[in-house]
Amino acid sequence: MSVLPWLLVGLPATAGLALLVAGRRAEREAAAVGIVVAGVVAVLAALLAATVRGTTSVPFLVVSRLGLRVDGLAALTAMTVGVIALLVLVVALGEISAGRWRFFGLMLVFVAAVMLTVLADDLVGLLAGWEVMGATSYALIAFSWTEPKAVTAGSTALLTTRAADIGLYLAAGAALAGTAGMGGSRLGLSRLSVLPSPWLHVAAAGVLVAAAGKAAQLPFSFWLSGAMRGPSPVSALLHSAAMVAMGGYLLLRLRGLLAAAGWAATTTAWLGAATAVALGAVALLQRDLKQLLAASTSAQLGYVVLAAGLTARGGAVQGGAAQFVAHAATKALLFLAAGVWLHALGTKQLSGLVGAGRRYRLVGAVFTVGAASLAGLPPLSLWASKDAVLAVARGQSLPLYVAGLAGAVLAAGYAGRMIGVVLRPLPVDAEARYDTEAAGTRRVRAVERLPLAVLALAAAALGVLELPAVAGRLGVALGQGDRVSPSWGELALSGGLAVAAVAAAAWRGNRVPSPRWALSWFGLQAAAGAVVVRPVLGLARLLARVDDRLLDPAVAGVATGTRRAARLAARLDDHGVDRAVERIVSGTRRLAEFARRPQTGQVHQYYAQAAVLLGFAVVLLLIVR
Amino acid sequence: MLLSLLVFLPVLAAVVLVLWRGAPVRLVHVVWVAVSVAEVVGFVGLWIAYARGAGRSGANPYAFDTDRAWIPGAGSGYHVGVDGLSLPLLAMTAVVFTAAAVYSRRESRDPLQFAALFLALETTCLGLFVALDLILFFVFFDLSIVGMYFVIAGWGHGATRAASALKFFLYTFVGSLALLLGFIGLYVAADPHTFDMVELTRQMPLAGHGASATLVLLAIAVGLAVKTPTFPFHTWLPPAHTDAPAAGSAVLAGVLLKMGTYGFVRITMPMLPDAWRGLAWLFVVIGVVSALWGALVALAQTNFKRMIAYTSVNHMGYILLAVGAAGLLGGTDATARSVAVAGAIVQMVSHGLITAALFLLAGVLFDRGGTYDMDRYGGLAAVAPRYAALTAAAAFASLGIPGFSGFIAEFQIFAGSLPSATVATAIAVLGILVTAGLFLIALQRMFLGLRRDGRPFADLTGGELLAIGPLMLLSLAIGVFPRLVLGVIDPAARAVVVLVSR
Amino acid sequence: MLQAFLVLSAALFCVGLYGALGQQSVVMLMMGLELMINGVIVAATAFWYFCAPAALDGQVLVLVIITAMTVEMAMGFAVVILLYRASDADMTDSVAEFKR
Amino acid sequence: MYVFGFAVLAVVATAAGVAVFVVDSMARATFALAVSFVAVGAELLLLGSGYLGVITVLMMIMEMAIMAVFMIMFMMNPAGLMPMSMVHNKRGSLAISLGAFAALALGAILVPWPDRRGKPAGDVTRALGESIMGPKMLVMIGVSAVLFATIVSALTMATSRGRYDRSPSAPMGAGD
Amino acid sequence: MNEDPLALLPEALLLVGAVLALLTGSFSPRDRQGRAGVVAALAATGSLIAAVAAAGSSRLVYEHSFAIDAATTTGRLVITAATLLVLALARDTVRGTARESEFYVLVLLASCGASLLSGASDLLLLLVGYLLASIPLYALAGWARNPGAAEAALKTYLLGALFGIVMMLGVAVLTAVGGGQTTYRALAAGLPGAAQAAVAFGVVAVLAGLLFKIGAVPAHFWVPDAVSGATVPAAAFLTTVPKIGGLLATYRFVTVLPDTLVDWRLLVAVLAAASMTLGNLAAFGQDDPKRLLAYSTVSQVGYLLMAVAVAGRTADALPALAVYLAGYSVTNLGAFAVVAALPGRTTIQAFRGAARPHPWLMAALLACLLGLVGTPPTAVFVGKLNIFTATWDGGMQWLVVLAAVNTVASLYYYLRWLGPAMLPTPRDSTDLVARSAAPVALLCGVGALVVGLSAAVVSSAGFALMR
Repeated sequence: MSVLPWLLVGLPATAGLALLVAGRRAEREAAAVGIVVAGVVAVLAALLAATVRGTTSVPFLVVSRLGLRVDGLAALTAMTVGVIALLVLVVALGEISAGRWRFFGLMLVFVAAVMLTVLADDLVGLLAGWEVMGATSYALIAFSWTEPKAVTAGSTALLTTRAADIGLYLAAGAALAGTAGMGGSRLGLSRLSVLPSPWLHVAAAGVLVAAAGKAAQLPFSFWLSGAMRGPSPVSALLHSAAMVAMGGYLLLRLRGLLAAAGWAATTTAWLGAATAVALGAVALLQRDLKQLLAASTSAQLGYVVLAAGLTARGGAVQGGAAQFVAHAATKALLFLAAGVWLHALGTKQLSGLVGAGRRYRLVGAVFTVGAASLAGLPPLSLWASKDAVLAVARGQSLPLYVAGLAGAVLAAGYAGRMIGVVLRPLPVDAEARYDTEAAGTRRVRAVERLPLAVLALAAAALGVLELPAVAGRLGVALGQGDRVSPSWGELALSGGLAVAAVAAAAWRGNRVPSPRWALSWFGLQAAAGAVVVRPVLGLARLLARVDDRLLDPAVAGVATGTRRAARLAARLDDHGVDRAVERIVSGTRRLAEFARRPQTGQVHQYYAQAAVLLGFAVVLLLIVR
Repeated sequence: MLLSLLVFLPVLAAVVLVLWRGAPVRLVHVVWVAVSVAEVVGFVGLWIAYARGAGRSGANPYAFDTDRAWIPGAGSGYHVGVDGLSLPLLAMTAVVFTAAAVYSRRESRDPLQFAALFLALETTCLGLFVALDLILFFVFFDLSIVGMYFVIAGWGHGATRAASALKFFLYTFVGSLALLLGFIGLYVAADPHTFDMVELTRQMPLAGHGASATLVLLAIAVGLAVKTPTFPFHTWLPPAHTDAPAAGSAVLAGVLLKMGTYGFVRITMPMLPDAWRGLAWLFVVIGVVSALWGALVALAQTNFKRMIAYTSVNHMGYILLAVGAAGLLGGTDATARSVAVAGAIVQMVSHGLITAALFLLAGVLFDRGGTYDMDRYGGLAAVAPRYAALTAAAAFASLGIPGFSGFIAEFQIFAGSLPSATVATAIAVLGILVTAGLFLIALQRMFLGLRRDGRPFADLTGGELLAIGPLMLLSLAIGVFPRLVLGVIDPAARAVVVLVSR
Repeated sequence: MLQAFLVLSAALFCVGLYGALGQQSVVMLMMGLELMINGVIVAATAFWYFCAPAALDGQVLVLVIITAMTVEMAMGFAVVILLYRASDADMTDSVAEFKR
Repeated sequence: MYVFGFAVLAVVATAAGVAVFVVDSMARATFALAVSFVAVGAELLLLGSGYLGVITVLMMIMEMAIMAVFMIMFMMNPAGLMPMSMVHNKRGSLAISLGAFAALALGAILVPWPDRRGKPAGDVTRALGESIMGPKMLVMIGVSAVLFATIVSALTMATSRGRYDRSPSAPMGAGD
Repeated sequence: MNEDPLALLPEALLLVGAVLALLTGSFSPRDRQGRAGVVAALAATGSLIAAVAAAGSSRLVYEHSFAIDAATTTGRLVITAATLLVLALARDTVRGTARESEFYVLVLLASCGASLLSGASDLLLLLVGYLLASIPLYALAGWARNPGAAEAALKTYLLGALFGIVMMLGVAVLTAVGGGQTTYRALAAGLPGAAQAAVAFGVVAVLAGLLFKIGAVPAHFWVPDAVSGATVPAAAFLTTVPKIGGLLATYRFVTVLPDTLVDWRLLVAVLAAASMTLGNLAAFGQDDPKRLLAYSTVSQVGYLLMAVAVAGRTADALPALAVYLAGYSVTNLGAFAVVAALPGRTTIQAFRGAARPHPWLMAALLACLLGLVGTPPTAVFVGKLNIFTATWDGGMQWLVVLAAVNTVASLYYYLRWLGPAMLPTPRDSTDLVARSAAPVALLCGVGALVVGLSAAVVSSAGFALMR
């Protein structure tokens, strides 16, 4: 097979690492390198999608080669990632003015990791891409490393997703266990769905947990909230086509495994639906635009997850993929636009952005298109893709369908709020509401406009993916034979609901309350803190104390600063090595004192002792034969 | 012969240096580095030759085999040789010592003796990994303790260094005696009596002697566990590291700890297979406890070097988990177990490289700031970007991010151990989360945020970069192209699994 | 009859032992040792006479014991002189500089 | 007669032995010791060892003479005639020696000693002489070496001056 | 015939050398007494050569009263070599003193006695060897003629006399119950049928004397006090040469004993355990290096006795004993030589920082002290390894474990001395270095290492002799 898939991973990785190693010396060339490479990657991805199908692998571990597999889903995803990454990097030219070597370097490595995740054909490669993606996301979110909050947010993101990643490690073990005695690449993704019983469930659970963590599904959603501390281009890429979306993608790709495990598919579907509803509600009640978008990411990806979990009527992979792509374009657009405003106006508070769409009309226009798509307004992209998923859901379970529909209404609600806010007339005190985060530039750079326009076009037009002819072919490409199209009734229902909700929200949107539970995303982070982080830290401190007690001579030694090395040994047991050893040592010392007592210096006592001991020796010989 | 020459070249150089007392300091360092580099070249060459099948004869699994009488009365000989198990460790040893040599360019306290001591220490470490005779193994084991004692006591820092050194010495020496008792048990059980490892592996002298085999195994295991160190025996490690000089710590953690884990794979598993299988659950439990205990205690540290020291306990715990799981035969196939063992071996190499780098970096920290207390720093990334970047890379490598060797090791350990020790592995794998957390906290404390004070903090010098950079590059190379090492490790791991399953 | 001689030997030996243990003066202590040897001589001779008179090993043994007694006593006196000259002492109790 | 002789001599030997540590002057103690030895010498005669008995008596007499001289020369209790009680750990000594006696006597009586084998040679003294010049020659060579060593050792310790120190006020030894 | 006059040539040379040295000394002026030393050294060298020449045979001479075999040869070689080292070591201390030649004579006589002990196969000869090896020791201990030396001599003498008497009684009893003859050959035939109580008493009584010679519990009391009071060379001699003869004699003696009658193995094992434990524990708090080494020798005897305890059970016992003895001798002498080489440093605290001014001496001390611990690759390690394996093989695993524990404990006090010595210190030391002790120390240090490293040569030679 061709070298193309490898290039897709290797090129950005190499270029990114080169930038990172070169450091500040590459500051000037960094942006150019980044964009050119991203461009090449986008082209290559498109080329890949157009031409290549199949598997390629190199020897890696003894039980598993490192393989890349290009199928319809992977090709589509890779292309999406490539294009959006390119557009985001272009926009970033305007926003990132210092530390470009670091930004573009990390971004390229990130893209490489995403590509590896997308294409990986086995758990090693998948996990490699998966974890590097997490690590680079840490560095990207914490890009402004002098701000403790940004750094903490990065740490939270990495730790949360890594906690979920453990699932993949377990899945790998299960794969190895379930293929005992078999040859070949035992960690291949395609083998997961045919694992024998206990291991199948372990693998399914592991994959589900890992994906839920990355996709910010319940209960892991909170990391996404903090991740907004990163620069807007980072958010735009992380939350649209990469990182978060990868969780959904993985589930789509491994839907066979979920289906084979049975319960896993159902759980997945319900997880997606629940997240769509819960995080939709959270999004509706935010005050901060980026927080709103973040919550909506979770909610929208809920539909991808839902799609992955659907098994009835041949599944919903086509709808999920469409939802994935449409959401990627839409969300990238919205984040970039939010970033542009943040950059220009210095605020991301909804209250501060009132009328922003009128101040910067192009941005306002594309933002509105994006928001409308997000709202599921016909005939925009997300309307169609969501309904494709929901149609299958209805075939499987009515409650699931209802939940999905509720999520859609909520989505229309928060999208409507955004539209209402940005399209409202500029208030007189607008200037006073700006610059809440940082001093804005009050200027939108030309370089930012083109990508926004492209994305807006995509967000609007990707609905074509649901045109019957396109959708059918897409379904075939994705390996879905018989596809259930949403009925006109369903389409009308969701469209109608969306219109109504948007209208309502745009009208009353500024009166929406922001309860604490919504602002804190159900207090998930606090809960994680209380249930996991603090106990672990407490346990760590406790264990450290135990450990120190056990070995405190060094500590105590530092404190007392005794200098006389001749007394080392004495100090060793004065302060104790550890309890047991200390007792042994002090016991030995006592014994040692005792051992010197016979040596009295008095000959007659030597005589007496020797006589008695010799007597004992005779007795010993007499008694023991 | 060639192998022996490579092993003893450093100590010969040390003798020359000591005898040549008036040598200028610069020249001493040049000699030291040159010899170290020569060792690296030598062992890489040996590796390539081995991979091509050179140096082997007949069915002997060991290449470059030399077997001479030494203490014939006690059935002990000078028997050395290499295989896929020892070669990676030998190369890693040579590399770590080279890094230590390059790093120590500016050692001002008795540089000549320092160099000589390290060269001698290098011979003991190399010797241990080539030894195919238990007594030879033991000799090198003990000599390494003596050498390291002087490194810590003589060139360490802190008022407690002598106490720490003594503690290190006492602990590990006690361990070594338990080891010796176990060896004697093996020797006596063999017929004819012998300390020869190849012969003992062939004979499995205590097979079928339930209780005595278990006792012998426990004796050896205690000795090795102290050195490794695993959970209840690890308390010597943090003070020893805290007070040791940077190069000493790098060697101690990078190389000396591997002596323990290497012993498990080289001695206990092949020679006492049934006892090992009987006690495998114990090693798994100790591995899991060590991994979590080390990670959690490290999480609570504020002293950078102590923190790294505790992460060593964590990483060694994984190795124990893997070798223990390889002894649980139920429900798995040999290949899965060999994955665990291969992971353990890669982990030895990987941990050697990464931890050596981290300790050298800690040395830089102490050199600039005079303390390891992470809270005394902050925002260093602004003034020392190269240092920050390299430390961050090392930290991520240590926490097992793919791309570096640690991932290859830990992935194989977890994947390979899970089939036989499912619950234990599922618990142990939580360790990667804790290590991630602690390294992130450490990075945040030292490098990120705003600077706490305006004290100058010079970035890495070229020399330091030259010492530490190659370690990370090697880790990266193994992480991206694991076949580099797995090519020899895999067969060795399979062989171990076959031996332990007998 | 052997038993009678052995009891005598034991008596002499133990009287000597009592002296060796209880006397402070070095010379008196040596007298105790002599008495012990005395007992040994009786025992050795009795053993020879009553057990294996044909072999002369017992006789030679007695001879060696007597020699030993002589040389030990000679050495004893030499030590006493040394002690007296060097430390101005003749009691064991006063010569206990080294202990523990 | 034989038994009576043995008994008398035994009582004398033991009593004199006890007297050594009971009498209150060193001179008397020396005398008592000599008496004990003479009695033992006589017992040896009863055991058919005329030669050994005689040399025992002679040796002891010589030794006692030397001892007497010694006491006069060196003892803290000059003249050796003063009453004295220089005893320590009396109770312990008594306990140990009585215990030892009980054990030894018990053993002496209870142990089944081997039966007598063979008879003494006609002339024991001559046979002894032949033995030490014959089979036991090495022992006797060794004894001569012991005697040589004793002379050198005793002189090394006892002489106040080395061969080279002529003046009485010379330091006593190299170690001073 | 076995009355081979040349059979005891090595011992005879020592004896004749003693006489000649005395004569040479008598006819030499005070500042020329070194000649006597030369004579003594020549005699010892001659004895060494004679011993080498006599090696390889295995026979009993003088009516089975003296064995010439591997053990004897080992004893002769090690004893004469150690004697030579002591003669060299003593030069600083004795040169020019009034009793210089007497020192040499006494050393030769005691060596002769030790040599006799190592070959004695007759209880009578054992007694004679005991006397010959003991009497010069009293004089050597008191050689310095100061109060300390007097005390040393007194204590050595009094304990030696008591244990000698007990030993004589034991010889009498064993002879009686063993058939009336004193040769081991006769005893080996006669003892199995003897009364148990009598044998038990006899064994303990004879062992008592031997224990005094080797300085083992319960006859160890003289060792620390004598070493503290004696001059360093004398102390080195006291703790080395008699032990060699004594241990070989003990080995030879116990092999005569029937296994069935009394459990002498257990007794020896208990004594070994007690010696090593007591010696180690008592050494813990010592500040005087001499006294510390004295206790350490007590513990070393404990390890050596392990080989005796398994005598006959395993073929490795004797070779192990021989190897350990050789290693112990050179190592122990080396440690004492370092003490002698730095006469100004009389406490272990005074050794602090000595590595700076005296790197080579401290390197020798390092080799010797770690050697005494049993750290590879020193000679004692090889010995210890052999003894441990032999003891384990002989079925006394508990003793091996105890010995290992003791080895650990011993680290404590050796490091208490060694550790500070290696540390840098600002102390300006312009202390005296004894001229002839220092080379001996180095020689021993190197020897300890070389013997350990070339264990192949040494022990294969040893084993070739033994088997």
